[in-house]
Order: sequence, then structure tokens, then C-alpha cells
Amino acid sequence: MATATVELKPKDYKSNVPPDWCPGCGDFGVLNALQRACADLKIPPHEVVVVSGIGCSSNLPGFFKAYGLHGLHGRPIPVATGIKLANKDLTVIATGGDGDGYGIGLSHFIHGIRRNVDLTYIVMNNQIYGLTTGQVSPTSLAGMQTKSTPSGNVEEPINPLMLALAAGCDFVARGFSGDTKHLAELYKQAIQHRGFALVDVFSPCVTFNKYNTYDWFRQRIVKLEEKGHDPTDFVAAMQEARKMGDGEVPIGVFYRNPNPRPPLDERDPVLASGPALVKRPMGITNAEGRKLIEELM
Amino acid sequence: MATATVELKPKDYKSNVPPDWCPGCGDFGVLNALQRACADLKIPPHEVVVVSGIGCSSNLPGFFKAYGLHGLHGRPIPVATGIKLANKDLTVIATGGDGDGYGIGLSHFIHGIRRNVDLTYIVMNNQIYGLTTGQVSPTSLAGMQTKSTPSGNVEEPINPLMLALAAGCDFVARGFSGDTKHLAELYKQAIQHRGFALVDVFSPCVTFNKYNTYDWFRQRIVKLEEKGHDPTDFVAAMQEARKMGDGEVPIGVFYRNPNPRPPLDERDPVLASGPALVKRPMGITNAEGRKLIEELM
Amino acid sequence: MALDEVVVGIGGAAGDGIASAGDTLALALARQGLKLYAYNSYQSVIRGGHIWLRLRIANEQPLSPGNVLNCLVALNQESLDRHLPEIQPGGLALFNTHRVKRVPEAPDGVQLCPVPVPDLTEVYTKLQVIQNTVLIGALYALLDLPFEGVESVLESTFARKGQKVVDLNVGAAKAGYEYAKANFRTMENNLKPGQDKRFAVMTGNEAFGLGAVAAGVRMYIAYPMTPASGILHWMAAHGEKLGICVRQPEDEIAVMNMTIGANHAGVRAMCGTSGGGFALMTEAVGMAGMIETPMVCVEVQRAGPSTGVPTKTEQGDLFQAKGAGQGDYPKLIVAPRNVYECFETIKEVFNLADKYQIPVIVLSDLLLSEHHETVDPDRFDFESPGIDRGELITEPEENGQPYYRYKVTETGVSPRAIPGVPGYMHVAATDEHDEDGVLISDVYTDPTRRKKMMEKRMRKMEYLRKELPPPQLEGPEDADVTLVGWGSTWGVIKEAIQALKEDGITANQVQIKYLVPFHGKEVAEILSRSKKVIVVENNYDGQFARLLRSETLIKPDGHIRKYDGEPFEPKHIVAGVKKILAGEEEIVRCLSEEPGWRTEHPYPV
Amino acid sequence: MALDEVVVGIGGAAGDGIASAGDTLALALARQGLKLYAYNSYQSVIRGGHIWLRLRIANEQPLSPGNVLNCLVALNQESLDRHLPEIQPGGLALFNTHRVKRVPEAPDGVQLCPVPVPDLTEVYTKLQVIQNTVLIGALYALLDLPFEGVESVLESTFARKGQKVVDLNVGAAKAGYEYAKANFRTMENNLKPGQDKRFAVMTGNEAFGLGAVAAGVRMYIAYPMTPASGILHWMAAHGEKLGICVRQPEDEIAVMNMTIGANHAGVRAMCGTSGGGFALMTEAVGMAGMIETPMVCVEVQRAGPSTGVPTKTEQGDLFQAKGAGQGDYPKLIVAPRNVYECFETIKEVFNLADKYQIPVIVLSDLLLSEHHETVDPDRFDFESPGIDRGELITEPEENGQPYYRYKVTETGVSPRAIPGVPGYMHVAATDEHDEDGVLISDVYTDPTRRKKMMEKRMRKMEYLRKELPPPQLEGPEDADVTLVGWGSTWGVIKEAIQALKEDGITANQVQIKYLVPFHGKEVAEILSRSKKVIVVENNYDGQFARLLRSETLIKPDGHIRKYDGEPFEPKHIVAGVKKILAGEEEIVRCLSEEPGWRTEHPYPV
Ligand SMILES: Cc1ncc(C[n+]2csc(CCOP(=O)(O)OP(=O)(O)O)c2C)c(N)n1
Ligand SMILES: Cc1ncc(C[n+]2csc(CCOP(=O)(O)OP(=O)(O)O)c2C)c(N)n1
Ligand code: SF4
Ligand code: SF4
Ligand SMILES: [Mg+2]
Ligand SMILES: [Mg+2]
Repeated sequence: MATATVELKPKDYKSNVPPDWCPGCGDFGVLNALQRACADLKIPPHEVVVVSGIGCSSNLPGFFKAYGLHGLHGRPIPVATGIKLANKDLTVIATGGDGDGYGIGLSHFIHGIRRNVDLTYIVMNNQIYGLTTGQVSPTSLAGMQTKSTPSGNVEEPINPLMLALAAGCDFVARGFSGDTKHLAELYKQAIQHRGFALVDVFSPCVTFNKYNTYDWFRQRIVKLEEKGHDPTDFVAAMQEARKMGDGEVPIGVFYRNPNPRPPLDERDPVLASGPALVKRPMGITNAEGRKLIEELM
Repeated sequence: MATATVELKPKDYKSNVPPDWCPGCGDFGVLNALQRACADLKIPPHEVVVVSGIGCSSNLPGFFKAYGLHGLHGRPIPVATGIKLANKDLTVIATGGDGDGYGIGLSHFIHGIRRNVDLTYIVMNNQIYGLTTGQVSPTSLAGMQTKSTPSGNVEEPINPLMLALAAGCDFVARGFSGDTKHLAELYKQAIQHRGFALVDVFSPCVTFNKYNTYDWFRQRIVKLEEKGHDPTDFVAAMQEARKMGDGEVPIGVFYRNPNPRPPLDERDPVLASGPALVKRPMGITNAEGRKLIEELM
Repeated sequence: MALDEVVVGIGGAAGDGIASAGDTLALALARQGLKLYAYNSYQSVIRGGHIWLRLRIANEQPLSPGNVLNCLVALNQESLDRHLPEIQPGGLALFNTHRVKRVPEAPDGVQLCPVPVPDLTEVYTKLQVIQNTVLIGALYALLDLPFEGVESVLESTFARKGQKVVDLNVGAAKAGYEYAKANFRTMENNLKPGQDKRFAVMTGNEAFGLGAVAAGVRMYIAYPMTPASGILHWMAAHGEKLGICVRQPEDEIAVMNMTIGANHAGVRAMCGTSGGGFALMTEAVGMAGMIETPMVCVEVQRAGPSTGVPTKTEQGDLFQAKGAGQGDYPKLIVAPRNVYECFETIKEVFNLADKYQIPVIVLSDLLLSEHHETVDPDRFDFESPGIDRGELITEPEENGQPYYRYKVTETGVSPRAIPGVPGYMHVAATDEHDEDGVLISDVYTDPTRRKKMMEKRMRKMEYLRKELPPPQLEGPEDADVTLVGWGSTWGVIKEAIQALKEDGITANQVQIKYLVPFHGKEVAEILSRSKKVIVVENNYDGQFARLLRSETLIKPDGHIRKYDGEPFEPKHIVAGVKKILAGEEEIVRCLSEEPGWRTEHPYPV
Repeated sequence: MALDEVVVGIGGAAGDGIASAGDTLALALARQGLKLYAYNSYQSVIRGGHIWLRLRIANEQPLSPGNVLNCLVALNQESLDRHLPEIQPGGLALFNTHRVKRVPEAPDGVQLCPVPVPDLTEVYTKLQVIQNTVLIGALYALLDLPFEGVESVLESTFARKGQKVVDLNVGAAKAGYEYAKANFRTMENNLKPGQDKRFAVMTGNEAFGLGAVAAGVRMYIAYPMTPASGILHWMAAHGEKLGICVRQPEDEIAVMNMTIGANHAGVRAMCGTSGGGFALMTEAVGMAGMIETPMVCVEVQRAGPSTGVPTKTEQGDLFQAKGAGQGDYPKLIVAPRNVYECFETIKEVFNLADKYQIPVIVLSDLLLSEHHETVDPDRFDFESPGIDRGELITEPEENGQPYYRYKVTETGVSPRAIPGVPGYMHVAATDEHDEDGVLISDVYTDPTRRKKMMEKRMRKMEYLRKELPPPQLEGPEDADVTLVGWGSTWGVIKEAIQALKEDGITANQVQIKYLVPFHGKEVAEILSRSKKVIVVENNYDGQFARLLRSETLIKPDGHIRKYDGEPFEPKHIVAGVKKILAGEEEIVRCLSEEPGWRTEHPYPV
């Protein structure tokens, strides 16, 4: 991660396309916090790549001034992985919604953690499918009425933080888009973490989720740092992560492994030994090629 | 789950196709234990459906006398779900390999747990891709040399038991195919559990996995029941599940939720109110149809 | 000049409640016996953007959105600016003076009808969407239609919210109605409300849902995706009452595998998606072909490639459906041609899927699935032709014969036993297998057996083709030109033919419903008698024209294509036919080019 | 009658070490300047089953597995029983008396060569696979070839295991060699070992790997799948040395998305799979088309549908590749025709992918990818034509112009900046977008812009088609019949033509490499001059014939198809051509029907 010498402001990460989210949508907060975090970290915008899936939340790259790839529903992590492995000098941020990341994209999320590529993954968790006009999501609470569950959701939500911890994620945090200052701090830590980092963000959908509103969260949110949680304690992290639904919604850094696994670019012998792949010369000479053929002779 | 009135023997679940696994393959033990468990539970063979993916392990239904569906790589859980929802009177067992279930099929595994359909899921975990002649799997240990990682695996394995627990699975067990009696007991409990039940089985691949051999396991395996583990204690279960790789490999029932979530067929109002879907009459009258159209008039 | 039909356009932003305003209007008109066709052009955004709903109203059923605009209901400034220039002489523009500050000059003969909505209903200050109700009331007045239509709809819509809400809405509509009567000229027209027979207002997606009910479907499985979500929503809303289990799994791969599992276990299960979701399903569609499990999937096409223009219509997934999954296996691809056929098709294909034990892909598109039209309720027969499960074994039978699940037969179809039946145990495997289901890919392979099993499966295609009704020529035999289309363009082509006739060009039509298997011989025979053949399709590359050439060896004389996101209007086809007949172009690439469609790029670099 | 070429068949079970025995033999022959073509018929099982490896050996390069069997090396009883009847007069059968207990009657003129392996090497008791080495030594003797060939290969193969192991193996081979010399008649043949120039023994998959290296590929990403895994294994084995990052992600969806991500970031990244994996990738292939990111995927076809016969060959995925993903987008589908072209194609298509910013699908098949043949190392040029990245922006340039990633140009290609370059920031979106990348699906849509962008992308296809070399007619212009094939069948068709000539039928050949875009006009022109056109392809449904009809409007006079899992042999095509010319059949469905292929169903119900 390179840092710029010049001062950078959040507005330097603002594209000329104004966000088209519904007024009051939580995703505004996510965007603002990310712009602030990048500015604070002084990452030159052209060295940032924001990769998203499909969903309201996944429109974010269009509103963020940087390189962006607005890909397929559920696939930001593999795309971001490809980009990062090709050019480890970039700051690569994967982002999307709860349906995108915990529904159709769940496998990439868990395997992304396993691979431990140096990515920051931000999930705008509104517990609903927003862009498709309000169906149940894997994080929708049981009983929730949606267009696809008009008489109430009969499945229990999954707990992304528990899953991330169980999968071995070395940095696990949760924020709330109603508190962008706090959120920006989480992003900064996540971006600085070398390896796969998760920031799950409760980002209310004011149009389709009538259950998990700003008020709902405000009544329940507790900051982990304020209650003395030790983010290096795995078991404590698990215990805090289990709490969702118990009336208390903790936010903050749940877990930061004091002995984090080295990221893939340090472990893979090819990536580790030399500059970013994209900066290496291409092709080989006929003499070198001949040697490869000689193995078959 | 119906039980037969006549005595049933393991050989009643033996198809006329002899297994084609390599001599010594762990999957023989998995098959034998399953035949024994079904016999002990007296489930009439024609009321059992074994659904698998693709892999050496996934050939199992061919050797098991029952209904079988040998589907696509990674997809036994959704297929089994469709079958069980259509006919809740059947005993549906999903099975496959570690690549099948924890690699390409991981998302279905986690969401299968979330949906909590009454399935038993048996994973023949040999920590390798067997049928494709020996590539790294998501449960291969770090450093393991395989055809796709000739200089050693640079990724850490995922821990399926931790993931299952984090996903909210109410019955989580692990067996060893070298101890079929113990394994059959786990299967019986898993089949009797109403809801999604996982039995991960260490089932050595004698041909391609030269690391995790029978000997390797025999030196490490510890039975949970012998060390006084309380399977109703979630935190203890997590702690035992974390142990893989620490020199000790616990087997047995890690977790059995004392207050299990009701299975989907009890929660879904359509499934809950009446006989198996397949046994309900089909179609409606013109008068009933007319009412539906009148909503649009 | 009194109009025989009236096209009303309602324009606004997402969130302005256009869809429900349209629903109210459509239902009101239908209850009064009028016929209509409504199409909503919207964007993939929840708030903002420009939404443009057109309702074409007539005494006889219109079959397309039509060519022109007669009445504009502008819910915001932008809509007035965009569409005012399009209004035909004799038409009018209604708008709320509180939302529209700047009134552009109206074209000659177009009446501007500013309605001071805040003055007409005090609710407006709290609930701005009430403007829709007021304006619909006003429109009703200007179309000289009896107010009871609107009233009855508002009553039934708001009934469950109590009489107060009903009164409030009826009052708002009435205020608009009266204000308009008092202040504007009514528009002369020949619409004849008050016909006795009531029609329903239905979308293709609703018809698919109703068809599924008639077919005895017990499970509907889908992952949300525009424009297929309408089926999911209808099914979810009705499932509990009808005993249909509706599930939304984690992704489309799970959807397809679950659907196949359910069908395999003996229920009828259906799934639905759009192109991107279907791409993920293709591997499993091949599984259904291989294990010979019936399956029905509705693929509602939208404008691609990739995410594309998710709220726009296109017929661009024919090749995807045809090429779904590796290798050759029998399948049926059907494209219903109108709302009635959406209903009929589901009943029909479930019977065929069961009979031939094959996967069926029903190709719809956003236009067909989401547009509303009036339909005759009497044409929906839930009881006939009845449910035919084909050779399905659900009860044990003591015949002493061993059971071969994949028995080689003349037709390629083998009796299918479902799990749970004693005495018929077998394994259904995606690996190649012998008649008894045992793998022939594994410890032994046998080219002879492999060949036999491939031929067994593929033979079904010939029997299926013979069973399907071959396409028919509609219209005069000796026409100047034959228009060939497929699926949803049936109506608009029909109307174009009518318009061409008025211009002295006679045309007839072949509209293909069954795409795979294809009636190559029959179509070639029809077309060989045509003077000119023009293919009309809603995509760039002429996917259907390629199929047609392949199956009939006929080179069409011309092509009319559209891939700008908006559906064909009759005028596009009329102009295209003329250009082709005049030898000006071989491929006419249509565009919706009225000023109302154009948008300046709002964010300069 | 001294043979000009010898076909050796080695039969045994999985786990008997046939593949490595074949490798030893092939390398030995190649080192002695002989040419060979080897094909292994195996099953999807790790131990057991029946494996049947055929090596065709000649002085000039053979292009197919051939028609007959001359020498059998039977590693077990079953192999002797199966294949003994197939041996041509003058041929022989070698086997280990310890493994074969019952010797069936040999056909006339076939020499039975029982070798008492346990008596020849004491290692046998511990290591039964040593029988292969002994039998290869014996075979060498009976073919009258100089022992040094085998010796040199065993030396290099076992060098890293130490001199003792080398000696042991060489000793075993020598014992076999000498026993055979002493006890059996050598087989008269015209093979001329000792030619100076050494050839390499290469598979198509290895050639793909080498091609990727030459193309400057920096990442290879794949999920294991037969028969594409060979590329993964070669890349993994060489990646570290060559600086190529090799990754095996969780599934094929991740593979394709990662590959696109890597290409998007500016490296050349390749991926590979077979049909089932490709089915899962199709959605993302459409993404590459839409965001205009180059991508190269090798799809190695195997016998479908679904899991099918995973270790058998077929050309059944053409429609899947053509229909990959929803909607229309530009893509290139190429089917290399031989091992050299596997190498050349990768270099070529990476340049084309970069130039046109499109996804490329390279369609290989199990036959081409897994068969071994001798190749001239001098024909592998790693340096030419050189790497051409097209219009790629990797450094900032101060020109004061705003950057439009998707600028509309004459060719449809817009200069592409990779992430990290200051001043060129943009978003690549799968939604339809304007020239600057801003969505036109979202708050605004504009049919005019949508049409323009579709046309911009699709225009590339015309330029690409013009750039690709059109197919050529090979053979005499005025032949009796033209055989049209695609991809891997090039060699076997060529040999069939040779054989037909000997029977008095002249034939020529058009072998298509570029399938999409297709040179319809050029092919039609060639075929319009043909007396008869017969399409040869390795599938059931005539996928290529359908494409050909669509693109050329030519109805072939006949079809020769094979879909029993085994590849074409020249004789199948010869017989098919004769039947078609005689008017007996229009579609000839070939079968490998020698008794050796037949297997009794081993598990009666
Ligand atoms: C393969 C595929 N399936 C379905 C869709 C339709 N789709 C678009 S966005 C979306 C869900 C959005 O929910 P989420 O990811 O939570 O994002 P949100 O809109 O709530 O921010 C779906 C299902 C798609 N684009 N692609
Ligand atoms: C979509 C798809 N990708 C890849 C394959 C190839 N394949 C067959 S089995 C297998 C892996 C088997 O590993 P595992 O599931 O662990 O089973 P095992 O053979 O070890 O029992 C793979 C990758 C396939 N059949 N389908
Ligand atoms: S629908 Fe919900 S998630 Fe989407 S923009 Fe509106 S508030 Fe945000
Ligand atoms: S390869 Fe391994 S997993 Fe497969 S059958 Fe042999 S021992 Fe078992
Ligand atoms: Mg969401
Ligand atoms: Mg495995």
C-alpha cells in the first residue's frame, strides 16, 4: 500500500456520479466512511480498486473515485483476488450486499478467508435484497415478512461474524452506517491489516426493511471498545459475535489475531519473490523454451 | 422415518455392484457403517435415498441398496433438499467428498444448515481430490504436496466442524472410517436427529494422500465420549472442534443442541400442514382457479 | 377526429408510485369492459430515474404498446419536458402544478391541463403520491369515462385500510375528475365502456403462476431476479393458501438442483430466473437430461449481455438455452407468444416433461412477463387437458420382472419409479449408465452400450417433435411478405401486418413457439411458398435467424432487429418491412427515437 | 510382409502402471527418431477397470490411433482375452505367465509370447509393476529395435532415485529383451530407428502450457477436471520456476472471475476446465465480454452430457461455448487441430484477446489434450510472433483529454487502462454503460446510447473475422468428396483421405479452426465447388453441421458421427464415406466394435 505525499480529502474519492440510493439509505454512510478512511490513509485514488457484485450496495464503485469493477452478483471476492494477485501494489477493496456476499457468494467469502489474500471486504448488510425490491436475505431475521416470505421467514439468519471467525479470519469487525466516524476507523484498521479483513456493516434499507431500522439499531448498538472487549481473544470474540438477536448488537473490532497468518502474497513462492506480477517482463526466449521441451525428449 | 417390522441386516443394503474403490480406501468403512446404521434403525431400503455429488466417495450410492441419486460435483445438498421437501416420509442422506462438500459445495453446506431440512450429511473427508488423481482440497493441511501444489500447499485448511457450529448446526459429529462400529453409532444418532446433521468422516485416501494415513489418524484419534466431553455444551464443542492439527484428533459427537431448532418441514406452513407433498392431490378446479383470476379483476 | 384507441403515458421517477397508479387505472378500465395493453419502461433503481408507463386502451384487445402518445400524465417536470412533444394532435397533457413549474410549449392541437393538486386535496401535504389518484380522476373525466370505474377500484384497493382511507382516495379522485370536467375539454373518442363482460388485468408472470397451479405444481423455487421475480412474488403470496411450498435458496445453482430433486421425488416443481441466473443453472439442466428427470424452468429474458439493462426487454438468450450444459441431451425449449399461452404452456410442458422425462425451458421475456393486458377469464381452463404424469410408477406392482430404470424402448422413454416405492430401487446417475442405472464410465466402459444409451435418450426428440403442433401460417397465403418471429413479438407483428395492409402491403406471419425441437421441414415448406421472408427479433445478433437458417436452409430476405432495451412498436416493423422491400437495407436495426426516450448524459466527465 | 508401421496395444487395469509404461516406451522410440501417436482409453476409476493404451509407431508421423493392432502387451488375463482376437496376422501377444493363466487360442499367424517375468527378475515378488519394464524390453527385442532406447529412458527416469534403481530397471528390461530374443521370432518391420533428429513426446495439454509460457501468462487458474487437469499439473510443476502463479480456487465460478480479475489488472491469466466446469463459468464469460476484459479459457471437451463418460473424448460442447452466457457479446471460439496448433493458438489468442478485449474460448477435447505424439522441437517458436498487448495503457500520459474507457471507435476497440495508472480511473461495469463507464441501466436509460454501445462491442466481431485466416481446402480441388471437420479430427480425416485414395476415392478436406466468428462466405465458396460434402464430427447431434448450415446455408450430403466415447479411427471415416457415396445412409453413426471394446455387464440385476 503506497501513501500519497499530498494531503488527500474525502472528496478526492468522490466521483462525479451522485449516489442513486434512496434518500436515507444506509449505504451513503458506508460510502462516506470509506472515502474518509482512504483519505486518512493517504492512498492515492488510482491505487485503489473497489470491486463489487450486484445490488444497491454494489453500485458503490460508481460513486467512488478510484478504479472500480462492478461485476457479477456474488462474485466480488474472486474478482478482487485476481486483481490483487496480479498487482499486489494495489489496495483492493471488495464490497457488496448481504445477499451478494452471504447468499450467492458465501463460498467465496469463506474460501477468501482461507486463501487470506490481502483484501478488505465490506458487506453492506441490510438484511434484505434491496435492488430486487425486497426479498428475504440470509441475514433476515426469522419471522420477517418480505415479498418472498409474505407470511414470515421460516429460516434462521446466518451469523457472518461467527462464520468468519470459524473460517479463520484474522480481522473481523462490524460497523453501523449510522456512525460513519466509527466506521471509518474500522475501515482504516481493516485496510491496514495484511490479509483478508472483514467489515460487516449494518446499513439499513429504509425502503424495504421495516424491521431493522436506524432506530432498531440505535436502541441495541453497543461499542465493543467501550465495554472493554479484548479483540485478541478469540473465544471472547466468538461470544460477542453470537449476540446478534439477543437484544444487544455489538459493533467494533471483534477479533484481530495477534499472530496473523501471513497473506498469500508472502506465502506463494511466485508472488513472494519479486515485484507485482503485472510489473514483471513477459515471455521467454527460445533457448529457455527449448529447455522446457527437452523435458519431454 | 418409518421402521420396518422385519429384521434387517447390513447386507440388505448392499447393491449388486461391488465398490470400485482402491483396496484399503477409507470409503469402504463409511459404506459398511452406513449399512449397519440403517439396518439397526430398521429403515426399509426403499425409503432411503442416498444423494451424492461427484468424486470417489460420491460413487457410494451405487454400492448401497436403496434409492440413489448420483448427481453433480458439489450439489448433493440442494438435490437432497428437493427430495426431502417433496417427500418428507423418506430418509434422505446426502453424501460426498471434502472437495465436493467443503470446496465447490461449501455454500450449500452452510445454507443447508441454515435451512435445517431434516437431512443427514456424511462427508468422506480424505483431505484430497481423489477421483481427479490427487489435487489439493480445502481440508488439505498446509504444506501438503499434491499434483496442484507440488511445492506444498500455501493455504490453511478450513475447519468444517467449526463452520458447522458457527452456522448453527444442531448436530455435529466426526467419525473415522477405521472404526466402523463407532461410526455407525454416529450415523444412527445423525439420522435420528430431526434437522440437518453433519457427520464428517476422516476416510483416508490410500492412493493420493500420503500424509493423513490410517496410522497418522490412529496415533491422534481421541474419542470425545471417552474424555467426558459434554455434547450439549456449545463452547466446549467449539474448543474441541478447533483442535484439528494440534496433534489430537477428537472424534464423536461434538455438539447436539439440547434445544434444537425445529426442522423446516415443521416450520414451513405448507409442509407442516398435511402429508408429504408428493402424496397430495394435484391440480385445482375451474371454480378455484376462477377465484385466483378474480383477484385480478 | 374521434380516436378508436387512446394511448396514455404516465411519466415520473421511481418511487412516484407509477406502477400502482397504472394498476388502478388499468383495473378501472377493465372493470368497465375496456381492453388494454400496458407496458412500463423503468430503470434499475429504487428511487429516481425516469419511469414511463404506457397504457393503450381500446374496445378490442390491443396487442402491443402502440406507436403514439395521446394523453400524458406527467408526475414531474422531467416527464412533461420529455414527452410533451410526442403527444398527437387532439391529445392532452395532465400535470400537477405543484410538481411542474415550467410548462414548455405544447405541440399544435395538444391541450395542456395543469391541475392544482394541493388545492384539490389537503392530504397532499402529507402524502404526495395522492397526486396520482387526483390525476387519474382527471384523466377519467377527460376521456369521458364514467367515474364509477375509478371509484370501484379505489374502494376495493383500500377496503382493508378502512372506510376513511377509501373515502379519502375516492374524494381525491373525484376532485380531480370534477376539476378536469370544469376546466378542460374532454377528448373525443370511441371507447365504449360499460360492456358487460369483465376482463382481468394480467401479466405473463401471473399467467405462469396460474399455469403452475393448474399443472399441479407443489413447489416453486427461485432466487430473485428481474424480470422473473414476479412469478416468485405471486407464488409466495398464494403458496400457503394453495399448498405450494415456495423456497428461495442461496443461489440459482441450488434452485435448479433442488427443483430437480423435488421432481425426481415425484412432485411437480417449477423454477424461474432470468439469463444470468440461468447461466448458473445450465450444468444442472444437463443433469436432468441425463438422469431423465422432468424439470420446468421459466427463463425470463432481459437485455444482456451480463447484467446488461436488467429492467429492459430482449430476446437474447436463445443460444444460451439451446447450448445449456455440455454434450447432447434431449430438451424442450418453448417460447409462449402471449399471456394466454403463458398459462397454457405451463400445463402443456409439465405433461410433456413427465411424458418424455426431459428438462423444459420456457423462454419468456420482460415484455411478455411484465406487461399487463386484459384477458378473458373464461379462456383459463384449469381442468383441461388434465394432468398426465406419463409412465410414472408410484405404487409397487408385483410382476416378478426386474426393474430397469433406463430400459431401452422404441420412444426412448422408460417407466420412471419415484423413491419410496418398494421393489424399484435404482440409482439415477449423471455418469453414463446402463439400462439398470449402473455406471458405464467407471470400472467398465463399453462403446456399444454408450452408443445405445445416447440414442435411447436422443430418440425422445423425434417423438417429441412429432407430438408438438407445427407452426402455422397466419394471414393470407399469397401475401407480399412473410414475417417470421418467435415468442413475445407475436402481437406486435400482427399489428404491424394490419398497418402494412393499410399501406397496401400484404403480409402474413409465422410465429414460432417451439424452438427446440424445431419443425424444420414444416417451416421450410411454409416459407418456400413465401414471396419474401423477413425475420423479426428482439436482439442484436439474429439468434433466431441463425437457428432458422440452420434448420430450414432458408436465407431470409431481410431482418428487423431491436436491441435498444425498448420493445418493438408496430411502426418499427412497418418501417423495417418497407425498407427491406425497397431494397434499402437487409438488416434494419430499429430504435425508439422519440425525444422522450433520449437522456442527456447527466454526469459529464 | 514387413510392416511400415506397428500398432502396439498395452492392456491392463487402472493401477497397473500402464501410463508410465507407455511413457517409457514412447520416449524410447522418440529418442531413436521414430514417430508415434499414442492414445489411452481409460475409465474413471483409480484402481481396476480396463485400460487400453495404443501406440502407433512409424517412420513418418502418424496422425491418429490407427485402425488395427499388431502387438499386444497384455498386463492381465482380461486384456489378453479381449484383444488377442484383434491382432493382425504377423503380429504377436506378449504377456507375463504369472499374471495370465489361461491362454486363449491365437488367431492365425499371431505369435504368442509368454514371458515368465518372475523368473527374469527377482524384484517382481516385491514390485509387480516391474513386469511392465520386462515386457517393454521384450517388445523392443521383438520389434528388432536397439535396446539403447529403453536403456536411456530408464536411466533418465530413475536417475534421481540412484544408480541401484537404475540398474535394477535396466536389468529387468534387459532380461525381457534377451528372453524374447532367445525364445520368440522378431517381427519383420521397416521401422528405421537411429534417425538423427530427436523429437519430443508431447500432449496437447503440455502444448497449451508451453503456449501459455510463450504468451507471457503470469497466472494459471483452474479447478481440477478431467481432461483439462493435465494443464493444471504441468503449470503447477513449472510455475515456481517460470514465475507463473498457479491457483486452484474453490470452484469454476471463482476460477473464471479470478481469471478475469487478473486480466483486468493487466497480467495475462489463463484458465482451463472441461464442459461441466465451463457451464459454471458461462455467466462470467459474458462479464468479460461486457466489461471488455481479455480472457482466455481452454475448454477440454469430454463425453457428455452431464458427468457423462469423463475419461472419454467427444466434441459435444460447441453449442455450450457458442451460447455461453445471456445476450450477445463478442467472443472468439477456436479449436486447434493438432498439438502444434495447441501451442500456436495460445500465443495467437492472447494477442487477439488483448487486441479486441474479448473473451476467448479454446475448444480442445480429450483426444487432442491427452494423446501423446512426437513433435519436432524446432517447430516451437517462443519468440514469434511476439507479445502484442493491443491498445493498453500502463503509464500515465499527459494529453489533457478526459479518458473514456469505452470510447466508441470504428473498430469497437477502446484503449484500455489498467488499475494503478494515474489519470485513467474508471469503473468497469457489467451493467450497460456509456462511453465513460457510467451506467445506463440505472437512474437513466437511453435507447440510443444502448444501441450505440451494443454496436460498438459487436463491431469487433467483423474486424476479428477479417483478421483471422480463412479456412483452406487441403487436397485436390476436384476430389469426389469434401470432408469437413473441426478441431482435433484433422489428423484422422487426413489419414482417412489417404486410405480412400487407395480405394479409388479422391477426397479433400476443410478443417475449421475458427468457429466463432465463422468464415461463412469463404467456406460456402469452397464447398460450393465440392461434388459432395460430408461433415465428420465427434458428437451425436451434429452441432458443427448445424453451425455450418446456419453460416453457409449449405446442406451437407452426409454426416459421419461418433459418440461412443472412443475417437475416430481412419477406417470409420472410410466406411462412412463409402456408405454415404453409395447412398446407403445420410448419417453414419460409427462405433468402435472390435471385440476388445465390448464388456459384458458385470453385475446382473
Ligand atoms: C446470478 C444473479 N442472480 C440474481 C440476480 C438479481 N439480483 C440483483 S441484486 C440482487 C440481490 C441484492 O441483494 P443484496 O446483495 O443484499 O444487495 P442490496 O441491494 O440489498 O444492497 C439480486 C438477487 C443477479 N443480478 N444475478
Ligand atoms: C463442476 C465440476 N468440476 C470439476 C469436476 C471434476 N471432479 C470430479 S471429482 C472431483 C473432486 C473429488 O474430490 P472429493 O470431492 O474430495 O472426492 P474424493 O474423490 O476425494 O472422494 C472433481 C474436481 C466435476 N466433475 N465437476
Ligand atoms: S432499496 Fe434499500 S438498499 Fe436499495 S437504495 Fe433504497 S434504501 Fe438503499
Ligand atoms: S483414489 Fe483414494 S479416495 Fe479414491 S478410491 Fe482410491 S483410495 Fe479411495
Ligand atoms: Mg442487502
Ligand atoms: Mg476428497
